[in-house]
Amino acid sequence: MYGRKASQLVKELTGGEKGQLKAFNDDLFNQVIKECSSHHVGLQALFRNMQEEGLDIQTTRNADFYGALIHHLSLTRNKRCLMAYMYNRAEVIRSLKWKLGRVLPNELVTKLSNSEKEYFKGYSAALDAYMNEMNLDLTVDMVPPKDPYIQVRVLDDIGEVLLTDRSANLARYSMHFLKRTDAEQYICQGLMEELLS
Amino acid sequence: MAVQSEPDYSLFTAQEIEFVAEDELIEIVPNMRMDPLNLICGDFGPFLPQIAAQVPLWLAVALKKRGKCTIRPPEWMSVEKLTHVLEAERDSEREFQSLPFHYVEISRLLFDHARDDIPDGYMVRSLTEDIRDVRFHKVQSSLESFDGRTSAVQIKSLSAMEVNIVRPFVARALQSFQKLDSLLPDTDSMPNNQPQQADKAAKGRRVLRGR
Amino acid sequence: MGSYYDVDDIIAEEEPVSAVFQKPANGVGIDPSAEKNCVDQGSKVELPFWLANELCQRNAVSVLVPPCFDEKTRLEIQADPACVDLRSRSPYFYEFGCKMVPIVADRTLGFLLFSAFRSRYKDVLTKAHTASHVAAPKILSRLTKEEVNLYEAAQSSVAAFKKWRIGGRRFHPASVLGRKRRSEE
Amino acid sequence: MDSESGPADKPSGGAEELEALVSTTDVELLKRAWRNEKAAPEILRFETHLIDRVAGQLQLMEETVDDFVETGIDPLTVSLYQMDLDRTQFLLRSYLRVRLQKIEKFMFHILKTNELHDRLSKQEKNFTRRYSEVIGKHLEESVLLNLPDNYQSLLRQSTTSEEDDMVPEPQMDAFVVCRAREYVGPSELQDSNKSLATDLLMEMEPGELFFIPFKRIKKLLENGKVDLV
Repeated sequence: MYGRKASQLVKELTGGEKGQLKAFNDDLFNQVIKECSSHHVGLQALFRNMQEEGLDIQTTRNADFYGALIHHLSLTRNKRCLMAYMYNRAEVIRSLKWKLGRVLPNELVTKLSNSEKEYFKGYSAALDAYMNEMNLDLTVDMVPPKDPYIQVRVLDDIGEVLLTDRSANLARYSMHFLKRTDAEQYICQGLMEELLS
Repeated sequence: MAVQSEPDYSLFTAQEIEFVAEDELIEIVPNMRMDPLNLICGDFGPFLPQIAAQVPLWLAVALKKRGKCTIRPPEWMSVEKLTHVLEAERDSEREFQSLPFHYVEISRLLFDHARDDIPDGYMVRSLTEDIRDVRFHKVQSSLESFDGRTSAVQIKSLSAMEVNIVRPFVARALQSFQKLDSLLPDTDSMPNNQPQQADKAAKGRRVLRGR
Repeated sequence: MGSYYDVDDIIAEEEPVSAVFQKPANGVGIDPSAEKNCVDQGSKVELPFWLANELCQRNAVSVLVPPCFDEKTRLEIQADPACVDLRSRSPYFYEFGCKMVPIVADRTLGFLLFSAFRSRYKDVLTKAHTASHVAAPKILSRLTKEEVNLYEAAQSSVAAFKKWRIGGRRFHPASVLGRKRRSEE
Repeated sequence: MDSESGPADKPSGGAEELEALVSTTDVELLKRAWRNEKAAPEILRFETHLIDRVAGQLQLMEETVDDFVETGIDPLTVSLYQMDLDRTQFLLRSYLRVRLQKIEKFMFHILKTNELHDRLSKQEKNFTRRYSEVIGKHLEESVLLNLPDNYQSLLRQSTTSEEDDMVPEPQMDAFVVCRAREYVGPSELQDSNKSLATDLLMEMEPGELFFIPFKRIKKLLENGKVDLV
């Protein structure tokens, strides 16, 4: 049936946990694009028939017209599925910028199409530009604040870094008392964990 | 929508409701001397030993954590008052007793950080939890009695946290009802279209008048 | 149509509908019983809703009330609404039903949807607040997509509240990483 | 502090009376704007003046805290000032974030609706312009340019569409929780879909909470007669 593959593509967005991303399905995506072209070929052939018979496409309602209509509807359906696939993935990709910053871990990069990689860069740049104009980092303070400092344990070798108020050597398994906003991104990236007092 | 970038900022998290509650004023008794604080959220102090002062809850908790004050629990947080509230909640199937809008958050914050300042703390805590449970069951049963043909629902005496807990479900269900209701022929939708009460706290309220 | 990009709406429109062609159509391969690439007038073909709907609105096909809304379902819903396995009939029972109302002649469909939702909604609510995690899958298997959404909305807000009441960490690794979550939950 | 303080069930006065008792600070106003913005399905007017004032106060406070640190004021005082600063910062950030999220979601709807576009701040307008190019390019290169000519529009399914039938719009009939700040009569709560007679039954007393479709209180929210909770 027409549009079946397209709906399979959309179904790839469901299942799995919220906010997770499956690898971009190049193969299925391209098959749907191809199906669009073949609908277009079918549609044009039917319109040509009508024109050769000297019929007005606007007003004639014959079997050729209804065939063409079906191809047209299938094409818009496929378009909707393709667009929804990209659009909803884009939403998840945007959230990566918020959670992980400018540089994505390799395991995620491999799940993106080329256009999606460009999109991530473009979105990051647009958001950074906005934050610059506002002179405010919006990617921190995702949770209402309590104390200005929190205790953390480092889970990975982060090394020497410059924090807001000082520099620190964040060696694996070392414990620190850090400014909440400094620690937030590291925790989000899975590089640190919060210790409860 | 099946795939969502998380978090959905348009919902309030429990932490955000707590954050709002932390601005409620509460009385503390400092054990130290400190100059007035001229904060963005207002001016507080000066703080003198044994002289009670009104401060926002977050400030009270911060001082308490550092051993700089005791917190005076609000009036409603006593065994006597809460026993009364609990009994009244149990006695009435649908009515909700009036408690502060942020009673759930305030009591949790105080239990967590100032337990030693609450007389009969254990009792107070279990009473508060019982009250919350009774109220929650009431909310649930009033939700169950929706007839589905309402254009608005009144929830007069629910507290902030209670509203937040039922919000995702109620908003969604009401929208489904609204959509399905629009499929029905219009003739009999009139008589039921008044705002339905989820609670009947204040007797003689005017909401349903005029039929 | 729901929002153009709405995944659930798109999938709901894939539900099959039996359509009888009132007009013939050339050059299309959608009728498995046809020998050529065309559909004859009078042919009965199972179409996805998105296609049946548009063709119906242009009087090219007439549609039959899908079996998920048949008499048997109606009687079962009347008898014991909460126990009917609507999911196996259609995971998009309500959404699909709403979409069918304008194009089928059956005037009672709207009422069926409304009364089914009204009588099942209570049960969904009660179970969401009382069922244990072990019992959940069994209940969920009978519910439609929208009912599951409601169930999850109710359950997750209660769970979030309980988590807040217990307290604990305020900062967590991004779930998109799908790892390093051992210390949670 | 909070206009919500006191029993939820006060017999009279409610929000208005309480507000007269406490002078409303900019943080209070920001908190209200934040809550309304979070709860409303559509983007609300950017609170230009309020945000300017808050940003000014934040900067001043940051300088104050820095001074405190330098002059060796006791650490307790410093950390209390820091907490106050943090709380306001959070509100501001969260307010701006929820607006950005709506802009991203309803980008094309906002771009073609002057009334909505006018509600954005200057910086938000810049962001909208930049971001619409990014998402437009992405969708064009991956999907639209691969489709036949008549199907390449980002706004219309095909050239035969009579309107922009691809553009996501906020759900104005979504239910929100609102609280009246003053008495609201039936004529103000009219529901265009229902007959007037049914609306005569509905009114709101100050402080009362309702679940209600957003479109029915949209005007009241703009006039400051109700708040979203």
